[in-house]
Amino acid sequence: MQLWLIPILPLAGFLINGLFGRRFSKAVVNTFAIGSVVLAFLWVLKTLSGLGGLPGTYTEHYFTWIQSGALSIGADFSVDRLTAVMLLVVTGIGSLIHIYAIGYMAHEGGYYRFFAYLNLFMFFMLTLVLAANYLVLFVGWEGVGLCSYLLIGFYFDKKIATDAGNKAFIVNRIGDFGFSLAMFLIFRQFGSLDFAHVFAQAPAAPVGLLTLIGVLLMFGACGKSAQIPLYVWLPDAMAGPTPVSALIHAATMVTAGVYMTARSWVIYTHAPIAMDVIAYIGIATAFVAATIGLAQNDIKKVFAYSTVSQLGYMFVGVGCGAFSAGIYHLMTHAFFKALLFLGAGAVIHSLSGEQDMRKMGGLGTRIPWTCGVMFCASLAIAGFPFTSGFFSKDAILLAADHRAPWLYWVGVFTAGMTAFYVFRAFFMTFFGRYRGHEHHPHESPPVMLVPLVILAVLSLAGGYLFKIPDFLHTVFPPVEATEELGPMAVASAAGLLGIALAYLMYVLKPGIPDSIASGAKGIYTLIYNKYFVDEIYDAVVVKPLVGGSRIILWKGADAGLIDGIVNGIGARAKGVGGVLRLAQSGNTRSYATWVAFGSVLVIFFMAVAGVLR
Amino acid sequence: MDLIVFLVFAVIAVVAAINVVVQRHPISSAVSLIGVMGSLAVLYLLLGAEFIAAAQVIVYAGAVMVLFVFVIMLLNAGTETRTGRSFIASLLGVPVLAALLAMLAYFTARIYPRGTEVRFGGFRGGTAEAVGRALFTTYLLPFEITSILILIAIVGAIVLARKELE
Amino acid sequence: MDSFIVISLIKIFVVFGALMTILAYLQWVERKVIAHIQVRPGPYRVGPHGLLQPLADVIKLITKEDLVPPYVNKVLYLAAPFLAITMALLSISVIPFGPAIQVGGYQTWMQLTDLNIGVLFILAVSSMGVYGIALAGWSSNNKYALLGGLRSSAQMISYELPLSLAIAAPLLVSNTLSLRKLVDTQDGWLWNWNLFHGWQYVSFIIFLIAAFAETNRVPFDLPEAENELVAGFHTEYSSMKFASFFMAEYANMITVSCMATLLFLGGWVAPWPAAYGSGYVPVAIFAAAGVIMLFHGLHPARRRDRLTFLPFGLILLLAAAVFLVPLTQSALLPLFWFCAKTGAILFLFIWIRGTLPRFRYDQLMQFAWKFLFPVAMLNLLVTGLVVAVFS
Amino acid sequence: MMGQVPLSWFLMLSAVLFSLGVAGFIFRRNIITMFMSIELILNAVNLTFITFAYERQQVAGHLLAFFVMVVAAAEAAVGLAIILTIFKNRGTLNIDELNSMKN
Repeated sequence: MQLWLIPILPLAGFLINGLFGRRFSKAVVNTFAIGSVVLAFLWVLKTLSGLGGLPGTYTEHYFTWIQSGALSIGADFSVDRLTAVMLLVVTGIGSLIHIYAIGYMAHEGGYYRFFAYLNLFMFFMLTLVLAANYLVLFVGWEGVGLCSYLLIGFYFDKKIATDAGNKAFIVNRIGDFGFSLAMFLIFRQFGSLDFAHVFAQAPAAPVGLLTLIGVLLMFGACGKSAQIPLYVWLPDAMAGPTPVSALIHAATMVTAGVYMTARSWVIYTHAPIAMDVIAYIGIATAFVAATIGLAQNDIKKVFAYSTVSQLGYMFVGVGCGAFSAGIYHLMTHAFFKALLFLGAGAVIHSLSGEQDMRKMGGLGTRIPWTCGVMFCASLAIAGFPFTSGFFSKDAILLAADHRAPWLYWVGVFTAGMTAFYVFRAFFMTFFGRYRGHEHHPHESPPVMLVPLVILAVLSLAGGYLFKIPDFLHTVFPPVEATEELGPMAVASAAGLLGIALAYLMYVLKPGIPDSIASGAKGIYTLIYNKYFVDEIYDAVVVKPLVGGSRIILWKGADAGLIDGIVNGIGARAKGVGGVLRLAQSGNTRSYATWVAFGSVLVIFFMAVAGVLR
Repeated sequence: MDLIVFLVFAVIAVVAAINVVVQRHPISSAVSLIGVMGSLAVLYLLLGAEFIAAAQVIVYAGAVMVLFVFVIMLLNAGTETRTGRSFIASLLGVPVLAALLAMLAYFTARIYPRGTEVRFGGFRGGTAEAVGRALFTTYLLPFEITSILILIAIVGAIVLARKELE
Repeated sequence: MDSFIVISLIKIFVVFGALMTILAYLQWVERKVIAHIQVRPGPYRVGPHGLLQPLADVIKLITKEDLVPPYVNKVLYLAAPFLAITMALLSISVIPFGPAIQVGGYQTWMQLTDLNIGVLFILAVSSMGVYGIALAGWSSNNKYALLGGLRSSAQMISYELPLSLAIAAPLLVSNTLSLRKLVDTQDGWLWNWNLFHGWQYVSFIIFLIAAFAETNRVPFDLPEAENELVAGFHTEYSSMKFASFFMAEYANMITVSCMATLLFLGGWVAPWPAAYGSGYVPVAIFAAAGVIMLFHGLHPARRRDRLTFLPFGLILLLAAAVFLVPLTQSALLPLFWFCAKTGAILFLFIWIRGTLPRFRYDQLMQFAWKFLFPVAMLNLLVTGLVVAVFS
Repeated sequence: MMGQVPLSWFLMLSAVLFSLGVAGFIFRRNIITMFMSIELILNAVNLTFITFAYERQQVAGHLLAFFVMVVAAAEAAVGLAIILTIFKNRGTLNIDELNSMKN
């Protein structure tokens, strides 16, 4: 079925734009960049329709990539229903965001560079999704990390952007360290990295080892999917262009951790402790991020913490054994969070770069289309009944309820907070009085609005249109939780309550927030400053590391030991060379004499050794 | 008859070779070397290598040595001057050479006792046809590679010896 | 075994004697022909029509003082002419003049020795001929001689390449390196000759041009360009040593003419088979020449020639009669055709000397490397291809 | 008549020529002469090849000698060009004075 065409198309776009884009006009860059991604999307559709119902796994082997001893890694791609969902989400939403970016990036420098990176990201993301073994997946994993770094630091003349890029890259390395260890363990235990092989043998493996593997894999997923304790990079990543935030840091890349965890479900189902850890980390992340989100004023920061929080939900779903619910939420989240970011981007675009919500307000009448789609997205994330978020979030909460009631209640509370802070942002942006300085907020061009509208439709109806748990029943074990009306109603009610509270505080009585902030100053400062996590990390991890490196590694090991060894070797070599130098007389006849002498010796030793009979 | 031919030309070869080494003037050495090559060609004929004998004269004596003579004439190289710079060569040279010759002679005599004898016509596989056939079948690849070698040598020689264009 | 040696010795003496005579008289012929081209009589005083002129020259050269100039490298100065004449004469030894003949019960070839690699031998020996000239030029310790020697050796090396390539083409057609078998493959009619049969016109022309250069003949006689280099490499030579170089040049001319005959013109083979009367051609020619001689000798207006023309007319008639004797026919007929063809080419040499001016040196080298060599290469390639396709 | 030649004599001759070549290379100071000594060495080796070809009754030895000749020709062309260049730049052919690699 030529699966390889799917990632290769964006790669071709990357190569063409990256190598020659400097000389292309924007129209040509657009043609290659968007064309390649849309073609990839169409090719996905054709492939999936060609594969029919996809009851099992369809694998393609291209060549043996690494052959070393017992290690044999093939460049293999495979497709099952899970992959199909991911492929559609990545290429579909990717296409929409690419189209959107035409409008958004129209006035930015480095136009071709942006699209080249974006295409490269698509290539790696599709490789990650299509991979049939952990190593190919890891290639995509690292590749999307690289693209994330490049795109966060896209405005490389801003220090904050490059710092954010570095932070994302370094924090991800920590997670990748766990992933690598997990891969080593997998290879050691199973002798292979192929999914099929590993999962077939996993049930027979010792539980302790599986737990270790699971936790290490989860550690990698925490890095990529911004979970506690490695979530700190994602809010900073908002320094990149907004389409990047939407595509990479909301819809696709950050969900790679969830995807990978779901992909390894066999390992997790045999390692219950690891699953618990995932669930606990997920719920903690969801809760903490939601609280931070309550007090942020930067519109993109709000959605960034919201993303972290929603990813935490997905982890809860996966950790509770409801893998399909996690993927379900992954998809709906891709719809509405992409829409939220793109809408925020449209707002920022219309205000010529203003991101502070305190300088917005009253935009509902000036940019009605943007307002409308943002409303749809906010409803979806708040879990308003029968929007997409409602279905997926309820599926997760039901699984959590089945697992442990306290998980469910924390989840519900977080859902309420989510609804609150999303609508807080919505109301602060679109209601009330305009507080900004830009005189003519303008509606976005159609090229930006059309993707927004499509995503709005998906946000509202996506959960109903694509019943992921039903579709994935061949992949994952059945979820024991049944649909219960009670918990569903409670969760919906929490969402509605949050919305109402936000309406009360930010539309009806705008004075309340300030009084709360001054009333509970301690808590407010705490969450406004994100629990001082960055500062704690800096004090606990970064400073000692830098200091230790300076004293021990640099002064001690490098200057003392390594330089000493190197200089010592140099001095020895010089000494030996001084002796040997005598032989290098520069006189050809002397050399010839030595050669003749040497050949005499060779003959002599040959005779002694008996070679000459 | 064969013995006489061998002795005559072997003696010529050795005397000429000694002359190559002891003559002070390069052109005398060159002429002596031509003598060595010519007598070796006759010995090749004796060993049944008629093609190689012809090639020896054409290539070695007729082309390579002409180049040598040419360069000697071009540079107008005079008799060499004595400059005893190589302590090693004067110290080790004679003993090493004596040892080399002694060892070669000793092992030749030990490995090849007087059993095999050479007589003219004892080997008929050295005709131009036989050599050509082997050259263009079994040894085609090395043969073709030598053509590349020669091409490189031509280019190298031209580049080295051309007048500076700048 | 003994008879082989005896016969070989006899053959060596015969060939050497004949060759020396021919060398001497070739020079006479050359002077005469050029004189007639330039509308003057040429040597006329020594003997009838200057026929004894070569003898006089030889006597003069032998009796001349053999001068060795000072400051020359004695050994090489003396060795150079010897080397030149030796190499020139050596190549004659493998050239066959005719087929096998019966002499008193012994069958032998009209050839000193046959080698499987005859052609290669000639190439090898002719390549050694360079040394005679180069060493002569160098050892003379004279700048004109040195320049002449350098020019000559460079010229010979350069033209040896197209020469060898031009020789290789007919060899491909005939599929042998033995000169005798080469002739055998061209037996029969005129169109069996390699020149016509193998379409070797290009090779033939290249061979002739390169042969002129190899023998340092006009228009390639740069080493002896009088107005630039006095007399080139043999400026310092006199007496018999000078004669050696002179003889070497003519011997080389004869060698290349023989080569051309053998390679392209069918050697000793008659243009058409004896069955169609080719055997009577020499008879007719000699008889006609004799009759004309007699006619002029009896002419009252040419009383001075009566003494020479009448005897020579009779000798020619006798020769015509000898060609009619069946016993000698078998030996003489091939020899006649061989000499006729070789003589024609030698005449071409002389003719061109009397006609063409001399090349400039850079033109000479450019012509060799930039035109003649590629053409010869291409010619060999095409010939090889044709032979490979049609055999 | 004792008409045949022992095979080893050829090899002995080769050894003698080889040693003479080495001697020339070591004791002569003129680059051209040294180069000619190398040619002498190659010739000596060629003689052994031809001799062994006779002993084994195989044509391979001849081919080896042939290739040696080809290499020698190429080597002579390049080597003499180098010598010309050296002479042009340094004005000497004495190997003892060509020691700029020292120091």
